[in-house]
Amino acid sequence: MGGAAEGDIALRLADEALILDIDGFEGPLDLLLTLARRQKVDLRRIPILQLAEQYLRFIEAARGLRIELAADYLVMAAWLAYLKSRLLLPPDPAEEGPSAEDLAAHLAFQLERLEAMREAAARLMARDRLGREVHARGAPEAATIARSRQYTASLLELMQAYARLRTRDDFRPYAFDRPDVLPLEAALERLRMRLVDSGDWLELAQFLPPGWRAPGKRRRSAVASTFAASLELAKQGQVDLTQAESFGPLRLRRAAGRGRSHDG
Amino acid sequence: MMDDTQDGGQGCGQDGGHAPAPPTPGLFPVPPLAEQERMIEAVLFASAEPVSMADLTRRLPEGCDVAEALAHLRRRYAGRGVVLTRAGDAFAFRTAPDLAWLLHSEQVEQRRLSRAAIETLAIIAYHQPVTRAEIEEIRGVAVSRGTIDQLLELEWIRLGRRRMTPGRPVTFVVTEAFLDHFGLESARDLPGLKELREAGLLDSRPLPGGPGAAEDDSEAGEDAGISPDQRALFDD
Amino acid sequence: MMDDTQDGGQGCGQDGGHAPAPPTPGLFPVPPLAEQERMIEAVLFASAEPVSMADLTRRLPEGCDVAEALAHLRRRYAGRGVVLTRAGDAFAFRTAPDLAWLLHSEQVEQRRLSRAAIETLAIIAYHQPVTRAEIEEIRGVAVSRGTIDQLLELEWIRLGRRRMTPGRPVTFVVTEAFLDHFGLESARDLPGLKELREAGLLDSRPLPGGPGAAEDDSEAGEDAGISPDQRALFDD
Repeated sequence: MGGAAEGDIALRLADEALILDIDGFEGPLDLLLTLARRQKVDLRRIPILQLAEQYLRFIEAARGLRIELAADYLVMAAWLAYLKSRLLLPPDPAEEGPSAEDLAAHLAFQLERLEAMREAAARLMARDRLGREVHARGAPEAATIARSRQYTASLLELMQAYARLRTRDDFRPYAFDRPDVLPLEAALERLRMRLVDSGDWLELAQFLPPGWRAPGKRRRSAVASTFAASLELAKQGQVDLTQAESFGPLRLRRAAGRGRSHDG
Repeated sequence: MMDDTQDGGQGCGQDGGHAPAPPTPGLFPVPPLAEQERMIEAVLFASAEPVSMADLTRRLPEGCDVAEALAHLRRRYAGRGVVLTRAGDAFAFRTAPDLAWLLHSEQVEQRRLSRAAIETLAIIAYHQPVTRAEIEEIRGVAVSRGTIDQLLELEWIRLGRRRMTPGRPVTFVVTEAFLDHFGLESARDLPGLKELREAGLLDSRPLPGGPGAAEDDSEAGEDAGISPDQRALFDD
Repeated sequence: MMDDTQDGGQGCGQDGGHAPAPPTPGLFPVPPLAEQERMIEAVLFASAEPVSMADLTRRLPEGCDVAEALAHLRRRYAGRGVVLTRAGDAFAFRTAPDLAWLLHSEQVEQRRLSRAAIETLAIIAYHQPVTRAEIEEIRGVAVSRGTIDQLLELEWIRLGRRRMTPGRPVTFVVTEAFLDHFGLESARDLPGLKELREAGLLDSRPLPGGPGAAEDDSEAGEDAGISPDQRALFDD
């Protein structure tokens, strides 16, 4: 029993070490492959059930450490949990689609294929390469061979030119829409900065950014955002709000005893 | 034979339009093979980039046996400090790899490729023609911005034919410049290609319901395995 | 002379850092003359400039007889398509003078296509057959005659059928030469906008609903999300 518990601890520590590397992984398949390699068995004979458990334990450990994982890691976890349950339960004859064994075999195939591609990539990069081990004529005598190369343009340039033209159209309506909305964050930021400058009562309208004051859509958005921002700051105790009468102008100032410390 | 002479005359007329007139074929005898060899030697030596068979044929006088002259030239340079290499349908002189140590000072600074770019390149080379969805299926992650551009910019990959499946996705294939860079005569010479294929690791084997089975793949369903395009690329 | 020996030793040490170790001078026998010839052949071939005798001596392993190897090499290339020439104290390979005509036509200046030309070309490739008015509508500016002429001259575009609309305007389509230059099998293989975006080929300008949009805005702070780029866009 004690031995098993120790083994668990060792595994948990190993998982935590992996979690620290999470940014280095290129997605869940990469992580699964790393876990599989740790088992030191032929990928073709990898026990998928065990691998699924390892992965799930890993995800749980990451959660325990309050590490935020990208959604695809969680999607994989959900799928592996499903696979695991299907592998453990007797097959349901009514169920359609691939069997649990087929799914497991496919995952093993994916891992093996990814590993094979990595090895192929390494072998490719290790070849004698032009400009490194092998060299072209250092002083070519003809400018080029093809006459059409008088003017050059690459496919990438061509596609980017097209994309530039076409997205300009896509972009326009969007560009007209967005600038009419003052984000709450921007309003908060502006309010905070202004309140440090002055401890006097100021009307809400005086906090509107330049360019947002003329009547119209932009002003409405700026007023709404600035109002929401002032409520937020009032909640945090950073500003005092006052309104002399119903529908009268809203005034605000830095909460007493705040901000002055900045001025010394 | 009569037609040959005819065609020769026409072909030459076109070529002559831009360039100091080459010896007009038909009027002059075809140069002897040794002379053809010299000409190809001069053209290939003068260019830093591989020259295609078609280009060589166009540039040499009508009636030359470019393939034969190339074979002679290749034998002549076998084992020399400079060797005749082939990349796809094009030929170039390159320094012998065993002399790399001597040419250290000629090394050009090469852009470092990210791991994602290297893997994507290998996947395109071994699985070509391959769609973006397939690359993502194999790597298990989305193709990130910049990866494909970088490979296109290096001119190591280009667009292949669209896949004849719903959505008709674009495909990627490797280029002659790729073959030249990695010292490969053709995509069939990729290291370990045969073993990978025999192990079934180059099959596209989508599994509906699996986490990696992208929508595009389930669509591809029918033509799983080696597409006709791929056959054409590797088996010719 | 003492300095030369010194340099030779250092050069070798550096080279040994990668690749099959070069014979360490003094410890290993001098390579045979044929091998020295190969080495000089490779160095001269790969160098962008003629290489001096002193340089060759420094780069080759200690004890090589550079003058003798050069003489051999020169004889080997005598009468070939490429010859070993001497200019002052330096050596280089040059095309045999009698074959200069083979290269003559290729001495052309390389220029990048203007932005107007590449945009026009892109529109023709994506929308062919397309009329001039349509090109102008997509580009938002008039297409100058020169741009179309340049593309016609490059033989990247040609005239297509006339459009059966009032005025029967001419249309433009891309040519085989275009496909050749851009490594395409057909213009239909060009990726569409959605594919360009998915492959990460669009520059990082935010797109409607794109994930980048929100971040860009919050960064702009005081300016309430209007970047200079955007301003330029709706001011024009």
